[in-house]
Amino acid sequence: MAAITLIEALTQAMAWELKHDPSVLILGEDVGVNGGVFRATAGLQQIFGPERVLDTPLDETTIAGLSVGLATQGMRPIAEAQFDGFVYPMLDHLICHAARMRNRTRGRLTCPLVLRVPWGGGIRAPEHHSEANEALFTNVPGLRVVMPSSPQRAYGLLLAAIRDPDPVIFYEPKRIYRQYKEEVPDDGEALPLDVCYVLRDGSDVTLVSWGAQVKETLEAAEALAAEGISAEVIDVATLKPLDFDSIAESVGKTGRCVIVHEAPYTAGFGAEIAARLAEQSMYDLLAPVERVTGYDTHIPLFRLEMKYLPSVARIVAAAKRTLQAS
Amino acid sequence: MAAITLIEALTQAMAWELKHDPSVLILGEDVGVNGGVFRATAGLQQIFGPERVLDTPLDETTIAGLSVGLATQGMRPIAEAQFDGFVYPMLDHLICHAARMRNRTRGRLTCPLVLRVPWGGGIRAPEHHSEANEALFTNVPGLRVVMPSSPQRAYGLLLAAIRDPDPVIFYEPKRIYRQYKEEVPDDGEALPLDVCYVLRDGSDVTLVSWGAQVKETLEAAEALAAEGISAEVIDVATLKPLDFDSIAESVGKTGRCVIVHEAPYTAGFGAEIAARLAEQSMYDLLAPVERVTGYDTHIPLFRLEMKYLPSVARIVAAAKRTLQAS
Amino acid sequence: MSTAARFSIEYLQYLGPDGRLVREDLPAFAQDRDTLVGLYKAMAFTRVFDEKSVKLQRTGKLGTYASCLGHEAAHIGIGSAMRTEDVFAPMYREYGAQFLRGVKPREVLLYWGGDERGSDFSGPKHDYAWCVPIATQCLHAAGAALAFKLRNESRVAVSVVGDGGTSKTDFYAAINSAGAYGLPMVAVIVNNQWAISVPRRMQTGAQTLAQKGIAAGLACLQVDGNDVIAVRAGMDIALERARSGGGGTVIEAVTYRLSDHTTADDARRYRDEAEVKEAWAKEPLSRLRSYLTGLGWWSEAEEATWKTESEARVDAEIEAYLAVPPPPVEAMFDSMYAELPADLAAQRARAIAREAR
Amino acid sequence: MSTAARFSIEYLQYLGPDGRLVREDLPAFAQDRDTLVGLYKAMAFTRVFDEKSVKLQRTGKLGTYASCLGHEAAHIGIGSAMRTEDVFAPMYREYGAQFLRGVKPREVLLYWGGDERGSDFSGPKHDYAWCVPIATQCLHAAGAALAFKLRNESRVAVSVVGDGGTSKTDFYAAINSAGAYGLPMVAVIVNNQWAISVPRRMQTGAQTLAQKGIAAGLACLQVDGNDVIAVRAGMDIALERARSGGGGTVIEAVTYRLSDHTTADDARRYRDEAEVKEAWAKEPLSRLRSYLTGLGWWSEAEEATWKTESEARVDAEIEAYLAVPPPPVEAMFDSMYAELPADLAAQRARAIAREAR
Ligand SMILES: Cc1ncc(C[n+]2csc(CCOP(=O)(O)OP(=O)(O)O)c2C)c(N)n1
Ligand SMILES: Cc1ncc(C[n+]2csc(CCOP(=O)(O)OP(=O)(O)O)c2C)c(N)n1
Ligand SMILES: [Mg+2]
Ligand SMILES: [Mg+2]
Repeated sequence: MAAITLIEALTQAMAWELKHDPSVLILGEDVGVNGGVFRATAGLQQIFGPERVLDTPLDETTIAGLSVGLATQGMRPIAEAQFDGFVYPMLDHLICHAARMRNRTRGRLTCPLVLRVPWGGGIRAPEHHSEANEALFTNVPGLRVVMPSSPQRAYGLLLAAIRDPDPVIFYEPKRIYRQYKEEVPDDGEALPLDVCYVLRDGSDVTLVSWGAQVKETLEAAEALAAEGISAEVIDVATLKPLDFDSIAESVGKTGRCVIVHEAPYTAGFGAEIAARLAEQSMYDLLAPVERVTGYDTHIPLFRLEMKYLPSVARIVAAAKRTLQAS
Repeated sequence: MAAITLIEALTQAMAWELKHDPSVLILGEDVGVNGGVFRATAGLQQIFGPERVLDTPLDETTIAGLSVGLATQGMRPIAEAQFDGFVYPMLDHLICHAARMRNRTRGRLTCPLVLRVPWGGGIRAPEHHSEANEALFTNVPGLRVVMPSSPQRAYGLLLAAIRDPDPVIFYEPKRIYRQYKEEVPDDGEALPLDVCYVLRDGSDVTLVSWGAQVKETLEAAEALAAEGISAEVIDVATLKPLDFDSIAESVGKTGRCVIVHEAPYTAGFGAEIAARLAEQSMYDLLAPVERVTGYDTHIPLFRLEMKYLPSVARIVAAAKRTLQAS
Repeated sequence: MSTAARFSIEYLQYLGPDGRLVREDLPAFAQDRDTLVGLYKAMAFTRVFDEKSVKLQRTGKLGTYASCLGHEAAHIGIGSAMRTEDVFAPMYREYGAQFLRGVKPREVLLYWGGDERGSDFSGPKHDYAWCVPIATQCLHAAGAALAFKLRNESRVAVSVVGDGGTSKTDFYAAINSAGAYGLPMVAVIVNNQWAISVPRRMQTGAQTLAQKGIAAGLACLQVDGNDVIAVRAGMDIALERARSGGGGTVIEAVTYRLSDHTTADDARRYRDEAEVKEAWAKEPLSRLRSYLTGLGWWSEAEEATWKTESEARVDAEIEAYLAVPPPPVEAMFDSMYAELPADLAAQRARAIAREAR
Repeated sequence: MSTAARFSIEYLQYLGPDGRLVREDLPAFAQDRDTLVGLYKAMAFTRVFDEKSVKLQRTGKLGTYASCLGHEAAHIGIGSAMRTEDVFAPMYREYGAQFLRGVKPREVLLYWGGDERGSDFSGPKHDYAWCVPIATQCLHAAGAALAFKLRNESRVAVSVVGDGGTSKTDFYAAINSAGAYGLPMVAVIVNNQWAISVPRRMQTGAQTLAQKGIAAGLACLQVDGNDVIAVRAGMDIALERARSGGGGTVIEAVTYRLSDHTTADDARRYRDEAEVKEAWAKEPLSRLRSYLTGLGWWSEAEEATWKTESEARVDAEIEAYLAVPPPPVEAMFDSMYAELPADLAAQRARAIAREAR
């Protein structure tokens, strides 16, 4: 078994499901012959045919609306948004229909669709190609929001998302699509969609992150270890519904928490985690919660974008602040 | 000066600006002859003519996109979304263009538009007519999000929103459109867009709310007072940018905070306030923060909707919990 | 200049407002007494239902209700042409079509009565529920049609939008998809001249709404939407085309909204009484009744009997509706996900506990 | 059936691929040597700029870049017909049109070089910047046109979309608004046959893209997008119609994308080299050059001189671009709002402090 990248793990997961479930199909712009602008669906149309992997007209409303139609009639569409900045025209169908279909009809119609969204900055792309907009979906009842940060989790979580009977927004940290390889057995084993992943045990401070920032967060933990500080690292991975218990448990142990995300600070999903700590873990906290995030600005075009994204240094500094507190 | 309702105060503010600023215009579905389905623009087309108050084709993408075009070319459009549940098709233009135009062009083009959104449940309306989706906008840089809760604040904040050189999402709590009357001098005086309003002084617990729930929150404060508990009540009113200092100051005094909102619990805007308390007011807090919110479900159709909305009893209970804590 | 393409929009009408045939080549179904009387009865029943529903709302026993007064020919024409296995994606006032597909009047009332259970109706399980966000249902129909095409099923998806709905971008997205993929779909526009207070002419510069289909490369047809024979005939052509692999059709059924937009609306604020009066002269029931009576296929006695029967049936449905107890508080949670997430289970428990207090 | 409406789509072409006139009734501007040579020079300059920009990207000195190779006639035809006071709402590759409006090549490069300052360009202050979310610019143009109409200004808004962009709902919303309000707008479709890897035929079932305008009740025209005379003539007609209160026009300019979609794309993955080769035979520069040379209005010597001159100008622009220092970190904050909110001011201060470390 050869080691593969995160994006190859996604391709592998989609190929598995296309093969094993005839109701699965892929649709999106350029997902067919071209295999997607990031090559996530590379080769799939060639193997499974144009009736399983469909190019769509250039319209995101169309992609979302057709997916709702397909999903409610027995198909399991995997829709691709070409970039994070193009999900907005999809929101109406996702929020008003995909998320509501089951509840609206008391279960008569359901909407098992997956929307794959290449997510985030740091790849020197043009405007609207670098957005971290996961918070958009987290206040919407009826959806699941998932974001893997490793090839193995990409495979297992995407399988789970496709098989889930409800709509899943599946964010893919594009900056780490090809960052490193990992062995990912092609065994069709899905991961649970309702747990956080503890990636590193620690006792002094809990670092919570998701997506591409998991990389910087792990590096920060390494840097802290070098200074004798033991950081626990949690990859939230399944943002909604949130497995807060895992986070609370860790903070119960460490008493300190730094939340790291790429999205703007105000009302980013980090706010929800910090809020729950303020509600449910108040007595465990030995120091104020820290958030290391993007600024409340648009992510700049690429000459400045690395100054916008949370850095290892910022995470380390925040962790140290929690240790210096009281 | 006759006392007027919240919705009449909005009409009065729009009439003032239409009269004093020739670049102001109103557009939306049924805003013309019909005066809007809620009658917010009643009479305005008759007074100012069909070139100042325009009915649009039935498409929210159109309303948002035309507004961006108008605003960037020297007009000051006040767009109306007929109901909260119909803002989703507007998001692309609001997020990708209205919020970004100034930053994208380094100030060459600007986008001074206002989107008025009748907001929230409790009026026995059909599906999609009762959403509390303000959190959608609060993670988006470049926007302002405002929500008045009294006739006077409706007048002053809408004037400020129209005059603001940047895009403002102006939520209107429709449940209290006609709930009570207040004297609102038609003097063209705007209110600041970056402060919270302390509606009631108190010393034991801080109750923070906005929009329609300000009513229940004030009633809860009254009920608490009857039991000898002194609650300070803050109407956030300007959600974004957030005036956290006012909240922090109050919690610095009371040590306790209950946040009340109608939107679903997870990642509602209450999360941001609780998060900042966890970051910046940790040492002031004498009890865990409480959030009294809608459930993480869709607001049900009207037979059940009052069971979904935060009630006075729930607010009172939460406040008491903060007083019993530790 | 040379000409790159040419198009024309045909108009179909059989029965004039006075109940006389304007053309003689009647389709077979319209030469069959039972069929035609059946269409009339369905239309008349729907009108009785509508009238009683409006009254029910006025007495506070129903929420906002969208009347279908004047649309009966359009709705019955659509519903009668479809097969059970086809998928129907309605907007919100096509009760006539839905009754023919098995939806019960009490379910319509339950929906407008603020109870989600109305949407778990007795019509085909695959039909869509009422759709409030204008025109979004058209894309669901297109998606359904795509599923049929991919699975090689001989089924058609039928969507309905209003004149206002044709301005909504989803309508365009749906017909463009139907054209791009060659989908078995019929996109019906029920042009009742008004979108709440906005008249048809303000929606678009297009001469006809049927021609919107040209943008998508679809077949286009305009029919007299007050003539049930024309609507049904147009639907038959379009459904047959779709079923035989010929792709999608846009049909504009030209009719008139004789009622307020909904019970929350007051149309006198924005439209001329004279216009409404004129429209009454073209309404769908009376013309078909004259035609049937002229043929001797229907009589005043039958009319009276059917009216009484319809009223009794509707009254029984209203009784049944009013007897439905409110849902328990946990109903809010129980259809949110296939399996209730832990978070939500805790909220559900708290909600139940609050009720108990 | 009777006919409710009829339409036809006209096609306009003057210069065949071989540089010979296919019709004799040349518009006045095309009979003027200076004008026609000017158009040619602008096209040739744009091609030089494009070639050098692609090379610059290959050496890592530019981010992703969208080439305009093959689109020169369409872009120059558009740009040359417009007036300064008109508003241009481009997509992202219409540099030729923008140069004619005063945008500097260095500004185009700055934009693709990842620097917002490129969008604060030297073209008309009211022109829109490059627009990434496909077709959204069309609605901004419609909004601008609405402003002109309301203020009684004799100005026109011109938007450009691609063949792919015509599927985007915003395009439909824009043309429908133009029709509904009778706006002074020209919606140009630059149909280059491909939307990244998706061919024109998969976007829509419509025979022509020009006919999309029928759905909105607009005038429609298809032109040979490789014939600058046809593009300019079509634009002149449409602009004149708009300026004189005649409303909007949809123009489809039929051309071909001779390059990859952008420098991030590899078109060999999805399209036939033979097709590209065939398209080269119809490309816009050579046909106009032959025609001009045939008239004695242009020579090989002039060609060589112009090429040298263009290269020097572009090289100077590239130098200027490369000399722009990166923006300071606070640039991220300073154009967010007219006045920096307190919250953001604190974040700005922290960002500056972090830089100082
Ligand atoms: C997206 C959206 N915007 C606005 C509304 C409010 N609304 C409900 S019905 C209606 C008018 C619909 O007119 P038309 O499409 O002609 O259908 P009709 O009601 O006349 O049958 C409007 C604006 C809505 N339901 N959805
Ligand atoms: C809303 C949106 N979706 C997807 C994209 C990604 N994208 C960029 S260009 C392009 C194809 C555009 O094709 P076309 O409209 O024909 O213009 P062309 O590039 O061929 O000139 C796509 C899909 C985008 N920029 N915006
Ligand atoms: Mg209508
Ligand atoms: Mg193209």
